[in-house]
Amino acid sequence: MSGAGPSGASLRLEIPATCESLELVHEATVRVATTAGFASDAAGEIAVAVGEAMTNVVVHAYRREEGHDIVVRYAADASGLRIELEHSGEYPDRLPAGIDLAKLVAERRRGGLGVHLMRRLMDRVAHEEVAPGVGCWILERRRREPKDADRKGPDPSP
Amino acid sequence: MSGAGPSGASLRLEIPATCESLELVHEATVRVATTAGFASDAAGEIAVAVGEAMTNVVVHAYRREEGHDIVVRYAADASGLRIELEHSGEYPDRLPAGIDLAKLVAERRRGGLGVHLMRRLMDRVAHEEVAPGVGCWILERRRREPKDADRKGPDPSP
Amino acid sequence: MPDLEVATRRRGAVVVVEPRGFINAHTVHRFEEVLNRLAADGDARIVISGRSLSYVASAGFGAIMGILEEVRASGGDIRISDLNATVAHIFEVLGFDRLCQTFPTEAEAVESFSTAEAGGKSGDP
Amino acid sequence: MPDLEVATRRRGAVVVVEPRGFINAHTVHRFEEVLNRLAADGDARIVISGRSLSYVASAGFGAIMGILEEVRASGGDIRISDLNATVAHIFEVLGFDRLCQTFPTEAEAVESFSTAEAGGKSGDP
Ligand SMILES: Nc1ncnc2c1ncn2[C@@H]1O[C@H](COP(=O)(O)OP(=O)(O)O)[C@@H](O)[C@H]1O
Ligand SMILES: Nc1ncnc2c1ncn2[C@@H]1O[C@H](COP(=O)(O)OP(=O)(O)O)[C@@H](O)[C@H]1O
Repeated sequence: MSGAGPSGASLRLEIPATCESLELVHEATVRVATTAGFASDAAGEIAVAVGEAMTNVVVHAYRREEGHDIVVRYAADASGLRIELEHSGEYPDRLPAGIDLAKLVAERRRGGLGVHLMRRLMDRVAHEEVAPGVGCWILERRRREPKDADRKGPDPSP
Repeated sequence: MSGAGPSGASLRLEIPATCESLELVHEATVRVATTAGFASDAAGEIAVAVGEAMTNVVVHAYRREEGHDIVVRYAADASGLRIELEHSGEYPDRLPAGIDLAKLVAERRRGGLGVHLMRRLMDRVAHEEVAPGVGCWILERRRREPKDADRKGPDPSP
Repeated sequence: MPDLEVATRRRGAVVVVEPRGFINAHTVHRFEEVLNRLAADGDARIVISGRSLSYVASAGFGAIMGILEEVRASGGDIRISDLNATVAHIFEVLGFDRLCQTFPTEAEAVESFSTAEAGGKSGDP
Repeated sequence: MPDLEVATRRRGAVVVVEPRGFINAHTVHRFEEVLNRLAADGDARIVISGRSLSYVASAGFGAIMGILEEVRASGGDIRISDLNATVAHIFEVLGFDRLCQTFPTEAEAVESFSTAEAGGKSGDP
């Protein structure tokens, strides 16, 4: 068992990698972020970003196959909140680039927004190979003073 | 990573053993129990019982010391839901016996209800030494047909 | 979204305490503070309305147990109203239904203090 | 407590869709079914009321993207109302505020279909 984070907002969650698990992770994320001092708007946004990463794992990494787990780790400190989602499914060589919403609509696409949304809601989004065959989404959100002034996030609008 | 439970309602949670963590575990328990098919009343009761076990760990096992973690594991199957809470703090040789509420009130006691409440809400409550120095609360609640008919639980009223 | 806020209001000689949120070992101190202050001030006729309570762990019942004797010794009582199904069930399995009277509504609980000073029968067993 | 229920109601020539709960990859199929059925039936004037929505993941926006061209091709549109702060912010960072008009209230969104047939400016940018 690892030690608790400085603000008490540390948590490790191991859960079946299914869409059914998304809401439990959403609720846990809202509570961890709130406990770590984020306002409820910001906590909701962080939870949506974590949900996008988890959906990516369920849908793309494990292709909706049953029987896989995902590990979600939260760590809060004075600078902000970091969330890692570890899995042993497929992962992309590089993250999808920015999106062209009008083009997606013209093509009647129903997806392609996930990574883009994560990037817009978080200060850092990365996917790393942390061990052979083990991929990890890393999401970070810094505290903003005063009270989330820059609500648009750090990613300049394309 | 362990495999998913048969109904998908499996989860492993590792979290600082603090009172602040109680609500996150409560919410997670409600969701796991609901996902496992329990009605919302029953899910609320199971979550309260899990909260009592966790409070016992925070207050009695770790005496409110900081820096300790607790591991909560959920496993659902056709017969019901089993929750284990593992810790490396103090644990009792045997569980406290039944309570005399009038006597506790006369003595102006503000506690002593925790284990009793767990027993009344769950079908099985036990505390075991699962490894040297590692204690584990085990709580089980069976599904009842039809729809939780016997809401009083299995423990005969004292 | 605070985990627990405890509102109080006066209804004649009765004080209504309405905890909003949930009561567990983390939040109970706010509930306890309010009850202790009422007991210390001699505000002995207390109705606890469960209308805005999502759940109560044993710590919340402990807070009531801790002042019940004192309140009754000064001629008052603690009566309960508006419990949701989960809280009502916990109330019952702990035996609190034999310790404190419960009523379906706050109005009935408040009214019970004027009709009979003490020891009436439960309006909602 | 269902995760998502999707209510629909008619307001003149407009259909109001009110998803209650949250939309993520687990629940989106119910939202998608309703939108697809409306598009297939030629019910092309659609207002999505966010009044009872707690949050929407990208899957929910995908469901709208998937039918928007078809709805517009048949002379209709999808307009949005009553977004909470979190949903409004996600709507904006995805660029949906440049794709669909939003309105503070359902009544204004419904009304907008009778004042200008298409392409008006956003009432709540
Ligand atoms: N883990 C992954 N493994 C393989 N391909 C991926 C992965 N994640 C994303 N992709 C590719 O990038 C595209 C966009 O991903 P994403 O932004 O998550 O959109 P979506 O919301 O549709 O999943 C996907 O359609 C897929 O082709
Ligand atoms: N883990 C433990 N270690 C040591 N003593 C314990 C432990 N759990 C319970 N006890 C003893 O049993 C009593 C009753 O416990 P419990 O039913 O949990 O009541 P409470 O709600 O006051 O914690 C405690 O006051 C304590 O003396």
